[in-house]
Amino acid sequence: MSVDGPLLEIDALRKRFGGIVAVDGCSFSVERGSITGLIGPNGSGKTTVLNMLSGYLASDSGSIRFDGKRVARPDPTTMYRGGMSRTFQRARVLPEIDVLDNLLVAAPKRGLAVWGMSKANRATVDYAMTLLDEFKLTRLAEAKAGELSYGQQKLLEFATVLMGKPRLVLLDEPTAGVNHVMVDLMTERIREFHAKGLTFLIVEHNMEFVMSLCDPIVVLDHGKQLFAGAPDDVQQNQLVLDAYLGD
Amino acid sequence: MLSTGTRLRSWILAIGLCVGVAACGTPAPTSSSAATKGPLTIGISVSLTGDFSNTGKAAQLGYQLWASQVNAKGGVLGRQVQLTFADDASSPTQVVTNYQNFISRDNVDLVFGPYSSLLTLAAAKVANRYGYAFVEGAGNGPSVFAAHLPNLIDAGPATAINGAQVWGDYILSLPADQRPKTAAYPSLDDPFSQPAAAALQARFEAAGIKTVYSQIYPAETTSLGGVIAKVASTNPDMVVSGSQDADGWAQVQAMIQQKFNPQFLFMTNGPENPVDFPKNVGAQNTQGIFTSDVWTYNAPIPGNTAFVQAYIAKFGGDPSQIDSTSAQTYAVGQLIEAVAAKTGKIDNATIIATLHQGSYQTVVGVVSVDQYGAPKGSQFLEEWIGGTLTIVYPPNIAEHAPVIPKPVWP
Amino acid sequence: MIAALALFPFSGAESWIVNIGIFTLMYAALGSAWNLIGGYTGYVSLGSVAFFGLGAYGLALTFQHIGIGNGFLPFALVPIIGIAVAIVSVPIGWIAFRTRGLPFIIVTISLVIILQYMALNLTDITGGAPGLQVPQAPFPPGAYEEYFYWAMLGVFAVTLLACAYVRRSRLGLMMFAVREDEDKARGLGVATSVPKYAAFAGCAAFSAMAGAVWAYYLSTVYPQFAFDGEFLAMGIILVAYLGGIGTLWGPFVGAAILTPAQQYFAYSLGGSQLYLIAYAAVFIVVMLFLPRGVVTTIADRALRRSRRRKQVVEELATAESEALRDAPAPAVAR
Amino acid sequence: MHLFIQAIILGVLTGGLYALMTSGLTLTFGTMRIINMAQGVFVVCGAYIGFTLFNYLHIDPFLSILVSTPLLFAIGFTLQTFLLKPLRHDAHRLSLLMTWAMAIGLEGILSFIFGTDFRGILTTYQNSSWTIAGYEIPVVRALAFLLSVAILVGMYLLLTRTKFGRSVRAVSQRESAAKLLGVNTDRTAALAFGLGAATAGAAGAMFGLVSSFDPASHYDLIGRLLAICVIGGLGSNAGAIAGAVILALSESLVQAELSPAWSSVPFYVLLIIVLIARPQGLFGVRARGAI
Repeated sequence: MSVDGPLLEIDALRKRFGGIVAVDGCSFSVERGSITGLIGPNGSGKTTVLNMLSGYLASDSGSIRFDGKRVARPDPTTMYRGGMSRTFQRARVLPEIDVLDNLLVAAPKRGLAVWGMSKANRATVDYAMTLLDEFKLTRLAEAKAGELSYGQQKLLEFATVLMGKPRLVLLDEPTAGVNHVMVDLMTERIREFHAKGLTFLIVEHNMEFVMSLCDPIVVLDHGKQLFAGAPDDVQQNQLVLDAYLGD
Repeated sequence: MLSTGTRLRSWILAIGLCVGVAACGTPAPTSSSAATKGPLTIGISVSLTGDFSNTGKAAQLGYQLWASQVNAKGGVLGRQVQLTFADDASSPTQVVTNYQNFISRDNVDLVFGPYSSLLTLAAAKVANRYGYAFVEGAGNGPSVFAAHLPNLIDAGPATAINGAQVWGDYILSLPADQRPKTAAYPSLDDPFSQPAAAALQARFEAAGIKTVYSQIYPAETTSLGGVIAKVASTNPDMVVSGSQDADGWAQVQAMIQQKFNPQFLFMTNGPENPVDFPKNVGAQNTQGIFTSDVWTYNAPIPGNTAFVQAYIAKFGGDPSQIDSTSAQTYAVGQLIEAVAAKTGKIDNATIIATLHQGSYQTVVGVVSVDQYGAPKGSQFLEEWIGGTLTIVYPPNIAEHAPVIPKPVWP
Repeated sequence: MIAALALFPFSGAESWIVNIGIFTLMYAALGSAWNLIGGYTGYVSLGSVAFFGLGAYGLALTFQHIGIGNGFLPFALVPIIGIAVAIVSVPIGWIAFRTRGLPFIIVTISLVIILQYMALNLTDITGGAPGLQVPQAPFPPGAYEEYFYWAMLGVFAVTLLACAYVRRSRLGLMMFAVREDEDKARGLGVATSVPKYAAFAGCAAFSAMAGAVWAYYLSTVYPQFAFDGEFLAMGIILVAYLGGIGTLWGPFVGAAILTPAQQYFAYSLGGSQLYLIAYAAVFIVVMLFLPRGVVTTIADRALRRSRRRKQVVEELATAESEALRDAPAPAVAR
Repeated sequence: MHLFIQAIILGVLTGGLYALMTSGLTLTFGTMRIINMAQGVFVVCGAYIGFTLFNYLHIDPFLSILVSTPLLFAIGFTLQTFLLKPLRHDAHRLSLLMTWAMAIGLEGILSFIFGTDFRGILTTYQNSSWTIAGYEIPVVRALAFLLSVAILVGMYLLLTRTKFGRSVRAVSQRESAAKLLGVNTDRTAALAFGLGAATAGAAGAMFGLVSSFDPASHYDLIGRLLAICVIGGLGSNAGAIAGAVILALSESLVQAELSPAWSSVPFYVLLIIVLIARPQGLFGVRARGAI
């Protein structure tokens, strides 16, 4: 494992849907140990970038380097196992199964271990319970995930992707549709895991949240990087203001 | 969740028990097998729904007619005949259940066969386990006899294969210069027609009639245009169609559309239906088409006129609408009567032993079977002449001499 | 429960009841096998019937080509046929799993149609339309049904055991994840092809075993009913839906209600033309009023009564009201 | 060569009729995301309507389309309203089973009314054919083909040029968005289902002319129609037409040139190849289900 250089580097990423160019030669990087924010007006290609990074969408051209190694054909399963996991804009949990099971599914297991008699070993269950505890979901461990409130589902989804002990977590609008109590809880957890060495890339519309949490911030417009820098610089940059106000 | 699981299991147990009780709680049938003077109960499964339901109903009518007649005469050996019908939905699973129920639940005295060779086999095997005789009037495909069942007796004059041999008899009786030189054999993939056509093909080839086309088409084929186009391209003198009903109509229609006129056209099934055939191919197009049959309302068979009259009296309609399956199932009853008359007994062992020997006169002709219940006789040849289905061969029962060659389509 | 079922023939039940028991267990086994793929993994497959038919033909062909006698030995063959059909199902699954959702259903229907075609047309192997004959087992009349009953019970028990294993294992968890949200599961590191193929092959194996016992019991197989895409295929799914898909005992409950009723009515309402209409009516009533099945409905009711559940519900209520205080709830959670 | 071209003519003529039947299936799939397993029995209903009108009122089967189409529309509309709309839980999968139940129920009703004998409609021109350049073109099939094409064109215009068509397309693209735009999605769904049944009604009257039928004919029909849909791409009209012509052509050619026993096999082989190479079907759009 190389220790130098950024954890994630994307270079000249491009994607078109029919006649529309959604991502147009986008390049930026995520430094190790950072909480990088990814912002931009609607339709600037943030989610498309995220989908390509996490392997849900094939890029037309461009390259993705994770931990110094080029990822030739990203695929959700291998990306997750490689240490990069993501959440979705609209929380995606497995609604008809238990909250605890939602976490256990995400525990990395491969090969023969899949055919075991139990769902997970003791250590995995303990780790899952710890996470539930941290996200204040312990009492709901046996409820079906679909019965949780939307905010709880967002927390659960966040907790779930942590099961794989990732090195980079991509959060897609973690605060959208969530009340402030939960936003606070979410912020707290992000800081806590960040302190433990986890790197984040956060797509977000909530500017207050981004400005307080992220550094640096990458601004996308029309599918490419418009600007990247510290929160204060972003706020004062004329190009960024034009992009937001102009649209 | 554990407590829920336990609770669930008790619920399931409760439901299971309810079902069990319901099944066991059905009123026990009054056993009649011991009674010698009680009614003679006979269980019959017929296909009233599903693939075989057309003819299944015709089978039912024949059985019913026989029962009402024999009961009017005072029954079999003084016992009134009581028929029980069950629907098998043309399914072998259901047919097994039905015969199982007849024999081990209702303890009927006798069972008669269902319709179709496919169901006959599954049913006859159940009956065989219990030593029941299995006299049937509607399953004469080769697979039925190939199963070598000792309890099975087919109440017909001929098997499906032998039946069509009458066409071979006729063609080979013609002087060599009148015989067709080439022949085509388009056949439906089913247990009766295809083996019949194949047997004719083998016989004709041995006699020097060249085969120019021989193909089997699946039952689902709705359009036979392609088959007939190919047949027409080989331009045979004779077409032997191993057809059932609807596919036979489709063959004729395609021949007319493609203006293909063979000199000889024989179809194993289809044209023998005096109502549906002209209705579906057009009465003017029937002229000169041959088929073979076990029975028609005007066949000169002893007892046939009385049967037709009784049928019309009971069910109404026109004699030409009587399905030959009804006559065949009626013949099943006649065989039982014959056994009773000959031996004075009517148990299953006697029926099996008696019917495997000798020959018996029924409305479908003389029935005489081999050790596996296959009838040894053959059918008669019919031809459409002037819009009427006419018996033309063998000469001893012919109403008219065969008219050849077939005229071109009008 | 299985033990109770095993003792059933000793309860003095007559042959005809045991006969219905055999078909009930057959549907229970087929429904449970279907549950693996349709209920747990969420891929609605009409292909069970194809494997049922393969199992039936497998047994009949073994009789034809290898003299295996007609006593108890054929029963020993049943698991081997199951494994063989499971192996055959893998390449079929490879094609079918290129689709999902509704196209998957159609692909599995096509599979049944193709196999029926092959059974009809590969006359040299399958005997064509008249099918193949299997020698009758030489069991005495009174015990004949009982042996087949136990054989079918064995198939059902194995299927149920597999389902029970799946429900509490990692493999099952992966199946559920595929059912709930296959793409999300991929993003959680779940190798989704493992549970999919396991469910497909498992369903194939158990269906084939049921088919093999069925063929020996009827001692005749032919294409129309071995590959019956009409009643058998839909009957299996109806049984599962009636009992409750995704539950352990649901298919059994569904079969215990439906099969005796169906067989009994067809027998006793002999002359009725209304059989099809009644069948459709039952179907429609289940879909409209019991879409989640008997077992699921009862389980929910039981769950709602339990105290723990009440706590959860209260907790949810407070959390919900909290969430609603200042944030606009999204229109659809998922 | 003569035989080859004759087979192609027959195949294309039959394909037109299948295309019409399949277009209804495509329409219901497009708007409601359900596979209508009752489409086959709707066709058979149309055939029986044609049969009844011809035999009792001596109305030409091609004219009976004017009756069978609105009647089937009404049946479809009613069935959708009372049986499909109430499905809430797991609606997509349940609706498949529900339409299957409809198919079996309607088959039962047809058997009850008409019995289970095979029926055919025999008109005076039933067996006539035109001879063009040495090839026989059956009049009935040619007329059925032309009429099918005309109805397909009419459907196309209805879907592209009218307000109803716009709502159907809006619903098929994104139901939630269509709702926001003020489209009454429930009504559109019922209309679309009715329209799908109506095409079956029109096709059925002609189906009764070109082949004989019984109430159970729908099993075979629906099998073919589904296969056509998959090979062409679910929800694609062009795909339905292409699939139908491929099916009919391959059947007709193999039947004539090789062996009728295997007539349907090349089509299914092609189906498998298409699924392996292009799972979304020839004209289908790969679903962006991932995101």
